[in-house]
Amino acid sequence: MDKDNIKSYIIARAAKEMRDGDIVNLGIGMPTMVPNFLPKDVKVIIQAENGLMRVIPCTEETCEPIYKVDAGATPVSVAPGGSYFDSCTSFGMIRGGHIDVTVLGALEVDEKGNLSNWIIPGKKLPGMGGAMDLVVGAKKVIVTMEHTQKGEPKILKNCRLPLTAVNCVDLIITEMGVMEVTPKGLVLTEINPEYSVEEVQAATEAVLIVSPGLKPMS
Amino acid sequence: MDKDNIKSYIIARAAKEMRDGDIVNLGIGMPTMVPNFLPKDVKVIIQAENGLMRVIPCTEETCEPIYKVDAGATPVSVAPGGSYFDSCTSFGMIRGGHIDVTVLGALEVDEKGNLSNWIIPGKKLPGMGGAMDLVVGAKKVIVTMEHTQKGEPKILKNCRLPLTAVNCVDLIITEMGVMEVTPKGLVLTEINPEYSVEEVQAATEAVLIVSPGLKPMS
Amino acid sequence: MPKFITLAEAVEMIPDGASIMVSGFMGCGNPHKIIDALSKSGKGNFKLICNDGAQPGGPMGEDYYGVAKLIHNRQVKHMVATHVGLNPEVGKQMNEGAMRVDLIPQGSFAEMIRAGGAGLGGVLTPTGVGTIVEDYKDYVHSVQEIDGRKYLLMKPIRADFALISGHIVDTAGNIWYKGATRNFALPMATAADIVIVEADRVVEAGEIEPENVVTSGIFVDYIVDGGKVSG
Amino acid sequence: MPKFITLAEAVEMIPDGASIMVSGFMGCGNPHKIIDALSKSGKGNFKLICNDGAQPGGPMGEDYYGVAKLIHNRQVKHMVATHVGLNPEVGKQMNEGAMRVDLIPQGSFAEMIRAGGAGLGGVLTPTGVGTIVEDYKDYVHSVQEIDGRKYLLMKPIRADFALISGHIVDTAGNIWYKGATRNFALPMATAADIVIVEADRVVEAGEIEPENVVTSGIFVDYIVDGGKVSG
Repeated sequence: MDKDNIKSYIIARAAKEMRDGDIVNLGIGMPTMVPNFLPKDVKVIIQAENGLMRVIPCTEETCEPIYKVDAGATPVSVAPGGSYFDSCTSFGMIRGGHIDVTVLGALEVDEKGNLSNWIIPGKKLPGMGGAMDLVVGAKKVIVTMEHTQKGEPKILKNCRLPLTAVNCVDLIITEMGVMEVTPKGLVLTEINPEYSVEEVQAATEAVLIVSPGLKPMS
Repeated sequence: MDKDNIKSYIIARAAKEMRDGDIVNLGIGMPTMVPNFLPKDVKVIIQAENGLMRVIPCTEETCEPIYKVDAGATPVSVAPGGSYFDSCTSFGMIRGGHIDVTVLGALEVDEKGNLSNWIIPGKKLPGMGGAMDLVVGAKKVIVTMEHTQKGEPKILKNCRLPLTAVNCVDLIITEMGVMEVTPKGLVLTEINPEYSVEEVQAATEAVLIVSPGLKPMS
Repeated sequence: MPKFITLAEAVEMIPDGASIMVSGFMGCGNPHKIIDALSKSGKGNFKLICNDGAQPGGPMGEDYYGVAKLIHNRQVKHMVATHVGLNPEVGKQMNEGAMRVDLIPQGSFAEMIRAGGAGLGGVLTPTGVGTIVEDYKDYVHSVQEIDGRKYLLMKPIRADFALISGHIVDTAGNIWYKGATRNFALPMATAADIVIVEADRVVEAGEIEPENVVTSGIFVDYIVDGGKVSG
Repeated sequence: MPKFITLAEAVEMIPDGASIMVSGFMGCGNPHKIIDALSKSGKGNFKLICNDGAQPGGPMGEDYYGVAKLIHNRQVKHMVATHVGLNPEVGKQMNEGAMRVDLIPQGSFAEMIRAGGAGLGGVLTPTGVGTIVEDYKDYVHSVQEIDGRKYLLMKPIRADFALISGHIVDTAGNIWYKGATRNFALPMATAADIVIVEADRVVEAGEIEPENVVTSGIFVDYIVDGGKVSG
């Protein structure tokens, strides 16, 4: 699969985790594609942490980038029933457990569900933005990312980069498979049929527990 | 003076403490009369802690007691430029020092500026409502009350009733005089010409420091 | 999306002994129809979390206004409030030992509910320092000195139910409040397991301008259409 | 009542070295005219408290959008933000040692400013627990365990100035925000010694429905009428 196909494959699988009516916050980049892959009978409500509810793409008529952007600075609008609110209210929603699912990328994630996705010391300083609050507050935290970075594992025994939060990730979805974070460790529940379990393990530093019900990823 | 005249006398004096543009919260009862005694060139903005700014009396047309009451449950309205807000915002204003003056009654006040005005154990349990926040948060706290209760002093060396807050009162206005709370104690700055200093002191448990510039109360 | 329910369904949902937050200030902003129905339900032993006990008489001549109905019918065994002076029945039932009453400073009360809904560990307020509020072990975690000033660390408050009143509610649950009725509804809508709003009027999603939505519909579980309530 | 001032008067008011809160998110909600004037003033050494460094290019093709102008002109010696990834100049100036950058989680950042304006002693949040945020001594008072869960006690944030943007502002200073521009303006308007709002449009007091006022005019000290700005 090429880069674009990998992203679509990962996000299509992530979209299947959404339940009808879920209130969802989507991280910058790949996760914003989730709505494009939702089943017809599943509608989610998208929150943007800069203060929008029921975010939808804007049209030529509704785009007003001076007044309405999402957390990735993309011009957007809100659907009927949407609303705008301030940042304290927004993070009250997030920290208070009112967001059902957040989907976001990772630099590293480990078998305890620790996550690193906001800084590479000395190299990259984007800042944590709302990520630390989101992964602490959202009811379900889904990490979507490529399984490796230039061939090096990103799913580790212990994160080495500064953490975004401890023990916060529920589910990891990559182009190789789907892994649940459990008290016993990472359980591989689905696998991309293009790979063998051995190949997935070889690309993963953490030890994967293969689910007895391992299914093909779809 | 009869009861009503005493009240008017006290509140007329309290009204003179207001500066044009002050944001003011007025306690239930006597303090609500302050606006009636303001000089013509002084306009204050009245906040009600249940979430109204620029409170004004309502008219037959604007009274809607189902929707608009002040903190004493009196039907009111708001002037042009007024607004409604929730209780967290309201007490953010109050606690955060955005209210210039609060005027309220007292059961007891003492020479350290301690205040008791919310409970008489075993007898009366109205509750503190917003009073504890108001006297801690407002920039200036003015107590208006009759000097004694059935002949007994209400201005004490130490409050005996449960406190509303410690060291919070700035100014005490009674029908006998005006007393400033200072680090040295209560300074009598103005006196009702009907009384002698000795009479005021006799009605006061706390020791009054007579200001060298003692003036007639007016 | 919130579900539309009848008054009867709302009442049925609330079990004996439930903890219930009710919006309003001296009755202004109480969800009157839900409270009225609940007061006739025979249910009780409630923990009522409400700023006050409202008033024995309402502004339109009502007997027992708002939550005063629940108190008069002795359905409340425990009240958490800030001021109960305008409803003498509260003090009376307390003195009889029939009702526990906990009084909390109003600003702390509002903020503790907000903390309960916003995932905060508590509220650090200077209000109550040096008073008997310091001894309220159920509500005060500790007294802390920060940068030379004393604060009470007040605990978050949550409830099983929040019953609130909205003037205009859209089908997505968004609420617009009229006048001073919003008071405690904002934090309460965030801090209960189940939130029921009584709507004076229901409109289609989108009819409230998105900028003028005060409580986001995502906080609302059920809507009772007060304009066309059925038993 | 707030005073109406010109852009020049607004800029004149702000001294070198001032701490300045600026509303907005990636430029959306920045008070663009005030920032533009300030960026041309030659003043500097500012402590900028703003969610982000905005963006080098604006959505309408602007060179240096919003606060990015201040950064590009090297007027900021210390930045307190949550995310600076979209403006590479921030990281560059930091690596050169020309700018100090402190990064705080966004929810904590908003709430710390709110606490600064609401007289609260701090914010108890689970966000940042177990991360390097715990070591930010300037912002974290302590790590506390409450009822078995760990929280960071984050300190309140205040500033000398808050520069915010409002779409409709009435002569009493009440603000109505359009779209998503309100973001940090609400807490910032409460947490600075001097609050200056740039109005897209000014209306008479009373023209904003009292229920739809978002920021009360009592928080506002000065209004720059952006619709008829003069130098």
